[in-house]
Amino acid sequence: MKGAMRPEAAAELVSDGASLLIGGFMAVGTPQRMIDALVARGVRELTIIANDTAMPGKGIGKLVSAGMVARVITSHIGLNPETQKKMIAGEIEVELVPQGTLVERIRAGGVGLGGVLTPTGLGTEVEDGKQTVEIDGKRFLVETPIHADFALIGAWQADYVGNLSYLLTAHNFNPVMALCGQTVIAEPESIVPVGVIPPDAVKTPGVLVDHLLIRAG
Amino acid sequence: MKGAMRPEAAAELVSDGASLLIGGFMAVGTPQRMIDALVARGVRELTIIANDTAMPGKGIGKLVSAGMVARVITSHIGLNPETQKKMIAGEIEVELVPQGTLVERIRAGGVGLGGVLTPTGLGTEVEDGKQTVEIDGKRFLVETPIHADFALIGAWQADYVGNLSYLLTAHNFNPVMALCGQTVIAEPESIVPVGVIPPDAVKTPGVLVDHLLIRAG
Amino acid sequence: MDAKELIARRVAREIKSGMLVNLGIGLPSMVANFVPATLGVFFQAENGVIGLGARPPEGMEDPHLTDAGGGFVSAVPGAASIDSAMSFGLIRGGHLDMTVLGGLQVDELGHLANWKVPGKMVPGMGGAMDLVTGAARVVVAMQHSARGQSKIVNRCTLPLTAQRRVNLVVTDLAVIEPTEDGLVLRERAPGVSVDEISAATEAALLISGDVPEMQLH
Amino acid sequence: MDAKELIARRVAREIKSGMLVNLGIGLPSMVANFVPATLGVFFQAENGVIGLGARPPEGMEDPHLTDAGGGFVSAVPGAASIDSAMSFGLIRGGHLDMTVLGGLQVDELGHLANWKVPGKMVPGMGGAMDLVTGAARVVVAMQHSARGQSKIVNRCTLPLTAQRRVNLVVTDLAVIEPTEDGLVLRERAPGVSVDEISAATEAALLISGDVPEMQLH
Repeated sequence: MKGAMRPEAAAELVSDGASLLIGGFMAVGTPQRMIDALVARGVRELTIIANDTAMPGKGIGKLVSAGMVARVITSHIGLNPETQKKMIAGEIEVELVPQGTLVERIRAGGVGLGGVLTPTGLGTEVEDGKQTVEIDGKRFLVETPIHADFALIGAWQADYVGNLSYLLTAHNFNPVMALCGQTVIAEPESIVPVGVIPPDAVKTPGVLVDHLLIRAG
Repeated sequence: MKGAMRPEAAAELVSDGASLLIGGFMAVGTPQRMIDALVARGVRELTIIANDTAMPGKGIGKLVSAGMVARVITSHIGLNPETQKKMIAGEIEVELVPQGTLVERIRAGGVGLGGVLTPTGLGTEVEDGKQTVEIDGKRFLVETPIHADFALIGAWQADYVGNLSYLLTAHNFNPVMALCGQTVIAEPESIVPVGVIPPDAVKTPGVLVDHLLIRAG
Repeated sequence: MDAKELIARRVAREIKSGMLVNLGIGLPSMVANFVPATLGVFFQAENGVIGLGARPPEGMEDPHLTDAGGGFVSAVPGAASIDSAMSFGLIRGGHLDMTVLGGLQVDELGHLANWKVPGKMVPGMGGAMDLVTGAARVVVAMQHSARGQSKIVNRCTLPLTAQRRVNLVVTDLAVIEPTEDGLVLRERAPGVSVDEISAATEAALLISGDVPEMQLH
Repeated sequence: MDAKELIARRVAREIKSGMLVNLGIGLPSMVANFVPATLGVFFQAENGVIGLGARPPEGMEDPHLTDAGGGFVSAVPGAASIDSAMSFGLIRGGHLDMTVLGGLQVDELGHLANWKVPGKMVPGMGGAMDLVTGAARVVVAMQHSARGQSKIVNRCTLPLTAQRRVNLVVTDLAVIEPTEDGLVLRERAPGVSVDEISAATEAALLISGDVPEMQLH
């Protein structure tokens, strides 16, 4: 059984230089109150691992605009011109990873695999500097696991065991990232009593979740 | 939109020598009517990929007892003495695979990965003859994907799009196997009209399912 | 009819009954408007839904249901929510029948470049590398030229998206099929001559017999 | 008290508040009976549930809710259904706080053998290799001897389950902790002397000072 904490208290857990997995896809499914609390706290030199950096003023875009981000591992920054500008100016280091590879690298980190072999990226810049392995006469890239200090998860319902469910396209990276963060902080839209989420509707078992944010004021 | 077929018609699709992924764990979640139809049809020399071979007279145990199985890729045969006896007599070839490796190998086959790197089995018989890869100074076994002609899936609800949901411990290998079979045949306990299973309750999207068995008589 | 609508209407004819199709953001997403509902096609948005439907009426949008560009969408009956691991499992695993993507360049080898203009524009590959690597059929939907320059080139000068040969290129001037022998000119846009197409194309085109006019949906 | 109950009661004391614990089939599964409900422990059954509860009253069993041995169980409030990929993701990824497994042999290196007696009994490793590789803490619960032979040996003669040193061995005679220096005798069973334990043990035991009697739950 877990208590639920205020976003400001959760943001206190995050120090300068921390690495954060942040759920969401173009800010859909991103834990918004947690991000606002991080901006208010003003931590610096963060490494962000996320599908995208949303757009200025939205979701992860707020962290970028606030100058809190040193490094991003992501698949797409096309809709956030600020990220592109800061990258070109050398203020943010950006590692671009194919989306399907990104999710498998995070999953590998979460489920104790040493990596996965994927055909994606072969014969492209993504192959540069990477180990390859041949299986049954076919070449594959060795893609290594991602680990991070925190996973910040946007969810739909939670209970006080920490079980989480998600809605529609707000699933995206959240269930996989919840496997992977050293400390997992979940921001649900609502919290229901234990036993109310049916076992078959739980997408992230509560044993993975360290902290829950309280309901929105 | 898919029609639903009788188990006997589905069994007709399976020829001698076929490889079958079969869902279930000690026969829980195993497509029972499909297995009975296969026994009635009497196909031979099957390769079965499944967590276990259940026990005599139950689930996959029926295929073993009927002498229809030439090869098994599985994690556990301890509760089926017939499988052990036939293995020792050389009548069935058994490849034993750690359960977590088995599910990742099936998943890899289904999601287009060339394999996964796992620490499981290092320093044991499971390592014999396998490629290893070093990642950040740690050794991992390269475990290769499994592919099969058919996946036979036991599900709870289906709709006529082929969407599937599962109950409790009857999930087990089913959702992962549904990603992997060349032809996927699902045996649901009930079939409901399209639109009745909420999108968030679908565990196997219908696009993966080729054939549905009609409801039980 | 403007160039984009022409392209979208022609691409729509490639989509057959019962297919699972992924449409990229921008021009490719317009294709859905011209696919007859009677075909029973399922559209996948890689951010997390199979069974993407039209934008809902004003006031009925839901922030948990968007396409990969972040635009509001609806879900058709039989839709399924999927997380990013499942989404790219379907894509990489060959379960996706067709993807339609925008392009910056396609060359005589059928290689596509569509994610980076070094030093100028680096949106990132998003899901494109997985889509081109994994989809059963890859259709590129793009304008024939940009700023007076042919986008059908001898060899891509921009970074490749994958080493796979795409299946079809549809532009406002032509339908071109990359083959082992080179780029075959299959169709002309209405009112456009073969000579006009050749003149507007950097790459060599293979032309045999009469080249018919595009049929449009 | 019989030997098995003694072992189960002693192992139960290793389980702390809020842990996620996996109990093997057979003797280890008895441990749950002696863990106070007030601890808020979650038991995982690797076949697919977190929050395993006691066997339900007669007539209320459900064929979709069983433990890894196929026996009927119940689900506690806050339970979650998991498929095999998630189940072993939790195990391999280090999310499981403790596993309790049976053993055939444990040796001076702390290596466990528990899945095969070549030529005689080949049940398969099931989930044991992943559990021993991945669980934060591995406790072996087994009889000290079988057919007059010590199961605590110099070097395992049976095939290993993993190369990882297990954390604790609990038998009907003793509690033994494998360490870098060797097997440390931590506790004696009630009424059993250190000399009796040494005499019944093939491996050398490290003994320093008074060896206390086991405390039992």
